[in-house]
Amino acid sequence: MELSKERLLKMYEDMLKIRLFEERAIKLFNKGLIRGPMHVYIGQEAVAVGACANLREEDYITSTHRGHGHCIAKGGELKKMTAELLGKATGYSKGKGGSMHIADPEIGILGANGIVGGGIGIAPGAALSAKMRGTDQVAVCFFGDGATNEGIFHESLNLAAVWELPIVYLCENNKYGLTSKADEVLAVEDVADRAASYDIPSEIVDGNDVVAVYEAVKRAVERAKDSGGPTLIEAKTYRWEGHFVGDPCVYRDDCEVEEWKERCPIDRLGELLVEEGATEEELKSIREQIEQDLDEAVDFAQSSPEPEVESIFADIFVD
Amino acid sequence: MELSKERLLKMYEDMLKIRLFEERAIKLFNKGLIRGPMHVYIGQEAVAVGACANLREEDYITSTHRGHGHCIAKGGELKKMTAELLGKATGYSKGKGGSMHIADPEIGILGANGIVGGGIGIAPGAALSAKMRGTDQVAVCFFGDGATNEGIFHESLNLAAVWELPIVYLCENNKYGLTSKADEVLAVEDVADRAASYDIPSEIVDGNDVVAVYEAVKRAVERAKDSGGPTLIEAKTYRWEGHFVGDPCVYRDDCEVEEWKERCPIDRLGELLVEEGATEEELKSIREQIEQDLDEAVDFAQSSPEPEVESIFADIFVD
Amino acid sequence: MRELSVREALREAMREEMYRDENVFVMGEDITEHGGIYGVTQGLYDEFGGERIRITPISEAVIIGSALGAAMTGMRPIAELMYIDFTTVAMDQIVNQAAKMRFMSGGKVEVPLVIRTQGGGGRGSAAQHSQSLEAWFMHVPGLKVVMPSTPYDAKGLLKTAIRDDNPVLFVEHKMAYNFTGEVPEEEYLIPFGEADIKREGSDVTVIANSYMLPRALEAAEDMVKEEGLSVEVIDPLTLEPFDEETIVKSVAKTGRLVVVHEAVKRCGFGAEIAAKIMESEAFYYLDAPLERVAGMEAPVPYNEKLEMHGMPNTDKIKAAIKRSCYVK
Amino acid sequence: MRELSVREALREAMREEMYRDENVFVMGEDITEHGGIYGVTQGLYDEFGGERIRITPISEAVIIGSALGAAMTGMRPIAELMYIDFTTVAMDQIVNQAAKMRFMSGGKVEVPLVIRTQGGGGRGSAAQHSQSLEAWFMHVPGLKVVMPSTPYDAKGLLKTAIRDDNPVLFVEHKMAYNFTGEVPEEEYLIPFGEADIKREGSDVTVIANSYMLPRALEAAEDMVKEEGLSVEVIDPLTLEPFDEETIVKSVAKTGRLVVVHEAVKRCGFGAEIAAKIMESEAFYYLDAPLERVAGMEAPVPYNEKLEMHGMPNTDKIKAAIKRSCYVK
Ligand SMILES: Cc1ncc(C[n+]2csc(CCOP(=O)(O)OP(=O)(O)O)c2C)c(N)n1
Ligand SMILES: Cc1ncc(C[n+]2csc(CCOP(=O)(O)OP(=O)(O)O)c2C)c(N)n1
Ligand SMILES: [Mg+2]
Ligand SMILES: [Mg+2]
Repeated sequence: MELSKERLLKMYEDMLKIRLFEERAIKLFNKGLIRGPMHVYIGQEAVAVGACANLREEDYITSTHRGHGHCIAKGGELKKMTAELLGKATGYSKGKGGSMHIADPEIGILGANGIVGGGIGIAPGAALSAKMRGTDQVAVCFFGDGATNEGIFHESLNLAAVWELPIVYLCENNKYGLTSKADEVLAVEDVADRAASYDIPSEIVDGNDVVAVYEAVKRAVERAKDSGGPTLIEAKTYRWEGHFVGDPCVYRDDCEVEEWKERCPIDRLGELLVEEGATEEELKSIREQIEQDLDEAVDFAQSSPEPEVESIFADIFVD
Repeated sequence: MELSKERLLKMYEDMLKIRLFEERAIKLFNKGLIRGPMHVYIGQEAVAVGACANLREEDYITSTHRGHGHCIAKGGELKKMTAELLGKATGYSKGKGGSMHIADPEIGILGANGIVGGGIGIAPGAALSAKMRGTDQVAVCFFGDGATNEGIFHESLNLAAVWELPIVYLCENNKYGLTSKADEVLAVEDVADRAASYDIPSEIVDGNDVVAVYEAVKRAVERAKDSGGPTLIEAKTYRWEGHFVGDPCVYRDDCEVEEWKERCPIDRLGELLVEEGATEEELKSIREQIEQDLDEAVDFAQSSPEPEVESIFADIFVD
Repeated sequence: MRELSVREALREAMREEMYRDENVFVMGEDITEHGGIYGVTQGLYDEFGGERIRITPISEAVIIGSALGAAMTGMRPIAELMYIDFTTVAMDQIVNQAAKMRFMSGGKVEVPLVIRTQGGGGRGSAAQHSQSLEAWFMHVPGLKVVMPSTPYDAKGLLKTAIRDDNPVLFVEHKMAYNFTGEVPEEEYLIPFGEADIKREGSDVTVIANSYMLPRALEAAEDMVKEEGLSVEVIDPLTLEPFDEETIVKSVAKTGRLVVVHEAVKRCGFGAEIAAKIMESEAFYYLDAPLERVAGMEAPVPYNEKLEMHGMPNTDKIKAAIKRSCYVK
Repeated sequence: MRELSVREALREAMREEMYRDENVFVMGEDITEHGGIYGVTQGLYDEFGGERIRITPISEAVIIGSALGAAMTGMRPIAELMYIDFTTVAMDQIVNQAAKMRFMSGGKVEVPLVIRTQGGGGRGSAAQHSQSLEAWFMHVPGLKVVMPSTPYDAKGLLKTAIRDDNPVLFVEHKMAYNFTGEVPEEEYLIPFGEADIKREGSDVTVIANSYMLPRALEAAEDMVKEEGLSVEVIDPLTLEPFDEETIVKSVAKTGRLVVVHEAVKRCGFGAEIAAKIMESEAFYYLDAPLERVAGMEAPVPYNEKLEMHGMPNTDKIKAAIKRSCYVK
């Protein structure tokens, strides 16, 4: 095991932070405090965390409609995220963006995105910029299986391959795109096969195994920094909740969900940590700390002011 | 040789018809009688003819900005084509479309297209329609190497694969997309490799060998009729002229052009025909007949009336 | 008479047309078991099966492209784009292909294609899921643009759209699916290009459609009570073709015109109406300048207060009516 | 003063800005050896090399997407879309991403992105290569829209666009690249949002830009000679931001307004100007209804006579001026 216990504990903490954040978000949503569609990341935590464990603050990510996990894994602040979900002036986007538009460019988060494939178009630009500016920054582009059927996926990978950009394409194949089963709408079983269209390396990884994700992305990031160009990684995973909060999930059966719950990425890492010598106490205290941080984040968000209505005209243009 | 001498002669005639049509078109263009950009098909004749030799009137094709050859191969009328190039009321589109919009839906030509990839989006719809109506019609979708970098290429092949549509995707890889060299902008050497993204069969064929094209498309058409779904065929070929008439061709050198001229698809078929017992006389008389038909077509076009200006408001909607 | 919701009315229109004509079919994302993201196709998959209620990949460009190809070759597809905001990934196929195909071919093809989509704000869906983009499509010759508000209109117009041999963009509103209203059992169609006077009045004309129509009607009600003003409210129903005559006649009577739309004001359809009015005899009847009540010139914000601030509402319509009538 | 063509002026603007700021670069199809389909970037590839004059695949959506990503992270890309008609394959990245990114992030990002493109008819390029679509982008908050006509304006405005920290759609005209005019050697910038009075006059105001500007000026010339009318011609230069003040002032003086644009009349920018005029004090100064001279409501046809018939021209502008002034 290359990863130290400390690093594994940090991953555990981040994954749990995502899980618990999403649980809070669902509660807030069900209380009617969150508007619009909200997509939670529960079940997929190992992907965001395993990937971002390879990144520095200055590296970039682009995210999706299901973006809370990516944001937390890249270092996003719970307070600002929660405040954004509640549409508050103190939120990441001053309440203008909501769940699908959380961004923190200062730490390389180039935005969640409401358009399937939207971020896939943007990511190679960040990688190009890094390359042109001569830095060793890399970009990780997160997207779902469904997004790989959008034309922009193809254009983006082709461009990145031709320009040999420092970018990692990370597909989270959770078997569904909204209500459509991947095998109904996706012509290949493994998205990774699509790398052949761009003559780039690809890898399939167990998306519920944070260490496996970490290692695959590590190889890809190293390749990227080494002027080796893009890599396509497919992480096989599953979302436990519906597509959006409130989804009746008529398109899948409960057994499937239960099966995947048994492969919980967080429990799995917990077990590994125990093997590595972590105590149940340690893990419990991590959880408690997160719960406390989340209490604070929710308090912060709830007690924060709404934006002034005049602010609708701010932030459209740089003056 | 599965193909009879008669069929080969017909192919020879069609290929020569395309070649001589394009030569006339260039002359008319240089006389200032044709407006807008015009893209000629010289050098690629074997692809259109080899492919369309497998099709019946009721089968469909979608074409491109470089569409004259496809149109002739599918049975388009020289008079109406020439008249359209000259913008006359007797042209295929009554002078409204010009070179990039020749269509003859009655014989399955669903249109040339000014948008790179435009027809790639439409073709699966024709195949779907055939399938839903329970006919055994097939669609052949022509496009260039450059077009395979447009997102619609990807969406179309994925859809056709998932729906198992009776369609043949026929990429004419002529090494350039306008002024860009395929290897500068296309991440794979062989477009055929892109079939892997859709789990469909593919084939690479010498696009200057009409018999090879014929046979490859034959297999694909049979598969399509047999509910075997789409095939991607890549025909390696070359355009002798510039991208558009008037192109200074600064992006390629003359040697390359000369090399490819030595692989002239028409001469090659001519030689084969001679081997098969055709006489030079026969071939000559084919040429003479075509020249005569083209004389007539040009006369027809030139003596045809211009459309009435009021006709600008006709043909927008079906009343 | 029985009451239906807009959602039910739309579903019934498709159902009836699918029984009437076997070439009619529906394709789009999530329209099968789930019944579409706003439930419009619910039940149709069970009734007609996956051949005629076709789930597609998330590939909007080829959804429209393949629907177009099918329409050119004998079918009558209804293609659903989940949000009008997603027309942006299918614009070539809508604008350069479907709209112009007949013209470019010199009238050789027919394109009986319906694109159903929905737009508008009000649910906190933020900047990429709340736009009102109908004006873009009005700017494209070759497309018809339909935007119903009531269940009755939704059903009758959708049936007309399905029978039309031209590409029709049919724009629903996410907040209007639950609107209810009377819908007869008997078959009826609503012709394109005939505006509907939803309420007669003599002092001022208000044009409003989609989600804004009920707001305009409410404002009209209030104006009688509060100011004794008699407000005529007209729903154009179809933006292309556009029934200029009914509006000019109304303005000839009232001398005042307020146009309401949710889309961003700049270059929205209110601008076109302003120009049309100026170019018509109505210009000479106008006793006050035209008023536009429209979406603010900002992306749609997530926060509810901000979002509501940016959208037209009953109060803003009332204020515009009063300005138009020089009532303080 | 030396004379340049619009093509040369644009090239010079890019060249100067690339020397001034190493983060400025150009990307697009066919812009290297060939110098772009209309020759605007000719020579720049030799001068700056393939890193800063980047040829792209035929992938317009990711051209804009990656330019946006680069703009968000410290670069200042100029992305070329060969024809404005091809914005249709990149609309999501332009409209949902670039235009709204700053707003959606609550002002956290800057998007110094220039999208250069060209549009318009006159060359027989037919329905998919001849559109004028600027009104679409005016309808999208978050985009600036620039449309120059003269070499002087082209250069000064493009330099301003490159230095602007917001997404700018810069629309050239295929028939205007050879227009020549004076361009000083010294550096200058032209601010956005300030219309330019190209010719002063007192009887009627004509608004025209891009390829229509010379037509309007010619019509103005003729009107003096033929009818003794004094025509003021204004080029807005930027459509967003739009200089309403200059136009209102002019109309206050002349009492008459003719708007000329090549785009399809319905929902073109002339409609917006009509509405703006109605909503401003200018409404009260108007002595005649506004006239629009615009593209006909049809796809652009290939045939020359048809194409010319569909486009505005000097005679049509003259006729509109005369109607506006009630001259028979
Ligand atoms: C262009 C576009 N089309 C459709 C949608 C609606 N939509 C939102 S999420 C989604 C499913 C995406 O599936 P996938 O990429 O697999 O991501 P997942 O939700 O599984 O994380 C769809 C269809 C959208 N937002 N944008
Ligand atoms: C969407 C779009 N982008 C760009 C163009 C301009 N254009 C016309 S043809 C062409 C090259 C196409 O290359 P390829 O597909 O290889 O076909 P070929 O010309 O080689 O036959 C380009 C870039 C266009 N017409 N449409
Ligand atoms: Mg998924
Ligand atoms: Mg090519």
